[in-house]
Amino acid sequence: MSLRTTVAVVMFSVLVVFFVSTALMLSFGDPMKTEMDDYIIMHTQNETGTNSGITTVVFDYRGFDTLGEATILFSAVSGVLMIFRRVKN
Amino acid sequence: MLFEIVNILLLVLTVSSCILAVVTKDLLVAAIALAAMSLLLSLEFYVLQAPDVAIAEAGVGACLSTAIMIIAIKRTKRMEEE
Amino acid sequence: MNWFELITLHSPPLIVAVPLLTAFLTPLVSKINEIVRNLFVLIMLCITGLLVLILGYDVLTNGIRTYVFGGGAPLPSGMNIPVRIMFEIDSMTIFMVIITIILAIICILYSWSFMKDQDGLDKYYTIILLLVTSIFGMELTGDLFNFFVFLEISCITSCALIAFYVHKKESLDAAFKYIVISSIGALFILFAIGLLYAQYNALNMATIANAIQFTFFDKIVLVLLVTGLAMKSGLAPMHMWLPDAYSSSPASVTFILVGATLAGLYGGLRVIFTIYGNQLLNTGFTFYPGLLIGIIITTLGVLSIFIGVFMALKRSDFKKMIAYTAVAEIGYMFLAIGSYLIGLALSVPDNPQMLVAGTYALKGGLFHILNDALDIGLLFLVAGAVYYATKQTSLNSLGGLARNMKYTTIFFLIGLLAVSGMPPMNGFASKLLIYQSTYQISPILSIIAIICSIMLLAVFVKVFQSIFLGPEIPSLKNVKEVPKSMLAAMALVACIIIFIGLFPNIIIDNLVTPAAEALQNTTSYISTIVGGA
Amino acid sequence: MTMIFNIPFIAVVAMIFIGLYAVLFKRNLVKMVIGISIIESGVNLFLITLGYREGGVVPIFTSAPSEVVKNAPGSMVLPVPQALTLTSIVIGVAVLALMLSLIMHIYEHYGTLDVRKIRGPEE
Amino acid sequence: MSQMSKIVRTLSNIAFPFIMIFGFYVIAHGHLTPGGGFQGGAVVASGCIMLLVAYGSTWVFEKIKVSRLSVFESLGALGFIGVAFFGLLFGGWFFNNFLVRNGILFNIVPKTGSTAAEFNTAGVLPLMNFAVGVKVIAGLFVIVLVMAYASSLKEWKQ
Amino acid sequence: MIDTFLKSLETGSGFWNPLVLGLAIIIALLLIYIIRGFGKKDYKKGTEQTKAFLSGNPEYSKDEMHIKGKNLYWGFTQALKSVYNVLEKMHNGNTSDYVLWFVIIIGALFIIIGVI
Repeated sequence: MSLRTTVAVVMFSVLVVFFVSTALMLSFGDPMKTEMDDYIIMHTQNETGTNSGITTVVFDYRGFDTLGEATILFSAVSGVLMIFRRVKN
Repeated sequence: MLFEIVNILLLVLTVSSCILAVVTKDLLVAAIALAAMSLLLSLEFYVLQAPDVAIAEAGVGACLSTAIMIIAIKRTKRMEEE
Repeated sequence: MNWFELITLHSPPLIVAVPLLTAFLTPLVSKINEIVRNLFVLIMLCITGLLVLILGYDVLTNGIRTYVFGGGAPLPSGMNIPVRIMFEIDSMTIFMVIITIILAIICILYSWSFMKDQDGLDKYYTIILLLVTSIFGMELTGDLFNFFVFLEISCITSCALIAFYVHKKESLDAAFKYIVISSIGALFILFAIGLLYAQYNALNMATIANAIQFTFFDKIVLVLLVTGLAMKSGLAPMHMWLPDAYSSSPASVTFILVGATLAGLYGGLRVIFTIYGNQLLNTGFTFYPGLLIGIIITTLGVLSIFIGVFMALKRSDFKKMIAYTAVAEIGYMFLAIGSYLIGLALSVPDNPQMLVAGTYALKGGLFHILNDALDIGLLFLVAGAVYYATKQTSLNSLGGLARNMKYTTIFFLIGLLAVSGMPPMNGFASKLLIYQSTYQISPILSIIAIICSIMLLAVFVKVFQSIFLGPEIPSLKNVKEVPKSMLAAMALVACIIIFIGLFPNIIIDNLVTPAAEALQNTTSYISTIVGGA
Repeated sequence: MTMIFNIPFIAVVAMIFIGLYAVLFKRNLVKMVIGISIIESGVNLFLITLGYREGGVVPIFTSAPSEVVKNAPGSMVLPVPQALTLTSIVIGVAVLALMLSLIMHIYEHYGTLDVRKIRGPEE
Repeated sequence: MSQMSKIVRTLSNIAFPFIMIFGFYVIAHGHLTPGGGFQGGAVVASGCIMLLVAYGSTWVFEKIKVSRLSVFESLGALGFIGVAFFGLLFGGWFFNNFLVRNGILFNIVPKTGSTAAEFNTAGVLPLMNFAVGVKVIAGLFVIVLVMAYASSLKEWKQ
Repeated sequence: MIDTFLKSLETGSGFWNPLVLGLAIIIALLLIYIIRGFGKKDYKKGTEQTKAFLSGNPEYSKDEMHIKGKNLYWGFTQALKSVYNVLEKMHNGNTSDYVLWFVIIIGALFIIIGVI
């Protein structure tokens, strides 16, 4: 086993230990705090006139994130078009 | 009880298709395994009450990513050499 | 409410939205004409610059500003967690935003003739604008997930720009390395944000900072966030993508990539000073967390300085040398920040002069962000000019360029003196602050910093000797001076460098000191959203 | 009844580390990209799992039964992580497209996909 | 990519309208049922990619100009940011939902358990859904189309 | 107003005024110019004097006379060869190794910060 493999395996297992302990300390199906989401569920219909809580979050409460998401897609398309452009010599 | 069984089954299948995607030497098989992983994951999302994400994951992960991945593999090399 | 107040009120979202709108419009506008497109981009960026000035004046006089997307007060009634995305602007943000807009305008000015012969320019300008937008977003936002989104935009756009020369092997290679490394870092950052969300059910930085407890999860989150952002800013030993990316992209792109790197550094500062600001002196542990983080950051900073300088000495590619120098400069900043954290921890309970020294170190480090952007940027612009004139960057095949490119030589001399911290330039002012204050923290750090600075001078003397001096090489006889827009861009940077070098106190008093105070004063950042309002 | 051993979170960690393994130890570039894609999916699953509430239903009032609406918000899953995951999926596909197009170009220039043979010129 | 057999083409011709209808339904009812601009856009783009696979990229590339598609993408993005700017103009804040409860269009607040027919709700969200939908369809399709076309060329470095 | 321009940079334990230093540099340049004036007056361009003296060997062409970038600091890099070997090994251009460095740093910080 080379030095690289040894170091990689050791650090990999350190990461595994910490991540697994993180996973075991969380509890499935029982969020620790739900204040913000409760507010969103309760006020979805009144504030935004939407029946879908997720669409409310995506386009209204966190609409700026969605603008960022649209920007990401736009930049990916621009990037792919730029990479595949015809290069003249 | 049914919820737990379905959940565990889906997760085990997802993780095993991940392993298949990483282990196999044939990249085309890996891409298909990745698509299967995406599909199973979208089912898992549906089970976890996230239908929005499930639709998105099914459309993007199982169709679009697989399509571009297969295009790229077709253009380059199918087999992973050692 | 008159129009000026209205613009002041709405300037934070407009600073992001105007470049974004320009980016979306550029593919349509560039169908008309090239000159129209360039002018359009330049004018829109100048408008953004105006907005930045308005916002900066407002924040520096009236204190922290917030802007809630979608309306109204920061907190909904009866809630103590902000639901909507929020911009939170303090003096530190203003400092970074001013640096970014300077870089952006000069980059566009320089690209005007530098990129003239390339094709795919409409995409190029679009992506440059998107990158500028993402840097603005990372700096202005007060929301962690929003920060992550802008971080990803900057990753993707940087990758596309690094791969601009698609016919060159090394640029494709560098772009692939960059996107693999940065997307893995970003995914770990997203994992960390998810952990924070699970604990505190909030994504707003101030709310999280108010509630944070330094539990086991918080430690993991701290490690993931700091490592990911340090990687994005090119701290050793995670800097390997940086020389490749800087040296294989066009010079104008490199100039703006420096800004993206510094935005990563800014994110790291926000994490350490704002989110974990109240926990730096937590007494529940064997060591203060601040001391521990400070020692780690200082060690890595010294390592960066060392690696950057040593690697730069051996290289014989012009752009790669400057890129390694950039690693060293990043190391200086982290050294200063780490010194502040150590000084803060040592000052408790009765050693206040350590805190004073640490504060000067922090000021020096922040001042060095500005200086580094300008100095390294100027050197990259000169490298681009040399490449434009000769189509070469290898030191082995260049020589005697001072005969034909007088102005470029002068600009290079200015950049050389500035980057190696020689007295009349701006680099000296910030490095002097760092040396003197780190000397009080630990003399060894200061000595290493000074020695490495001298070696930086040696690096650039090598470059100067082998590119600009020496006999005229026959193959380079017909080299001409570069076009006027490139000279204008370089002259602008050089003028700013000399101005800051001659009157550093103007910048320090008006921009750097408020920024340092804003970083140190976590409480006011938090209470703007959670406590007072 | 709670889930034994936090199986979903363990699955998340397993996916992240399978992906990381592919990035660290596989030499094929497409395999590395697949690894990143798997890490991405793992983090998405992590976010969704964080938002799940025991016995909750999706927070959409059009189809929700009336007793669920009466008990809201306690009977609905959290909407914010789902929105974050949507953004994360878009980021994933954008990064994937960019990486694969770079790989196609790299293969064109180098003629190989082995990560050890692809490196910049170090004089 | 070359054309596939006649059976595949016929089947995809039959399936294509249904996928389109489902996709546009998901886009349009994003504020009432699961779905939205992005999900529906992904579904529609998947349908288009099915045609791409069936008919071959060269054929599609001749029919649809990439530049026109990217114009559509720009327009979608512009529409989205434009709605946000309208929020600034009419509602007083960037990204303000200025149409809900005081506009002419999409102004009703829906009832719980209402049917999917209650379309006239949610303020600016349907507009944003539509803009994002256009953007996502064009964007994803352009990515796949360009990559497929480039991979079908023997030599793309002119 | 003039006071703010002349105020020196405060560094916590000292001060520095760039204008004074600039003045000193100008004086130094003047001195150098004066000293230069003491030089030999019988130097003439274009004669035998301008030719380089290479122990009697013929002069090389201009291309070869220029000291190239790779020649500078040769001794330095040679002396620190062991350091450079390690450094070059770090920058081997392998993407997996770069990711590995990232993982190593995360793991090390986990151990340092997580345990305390």
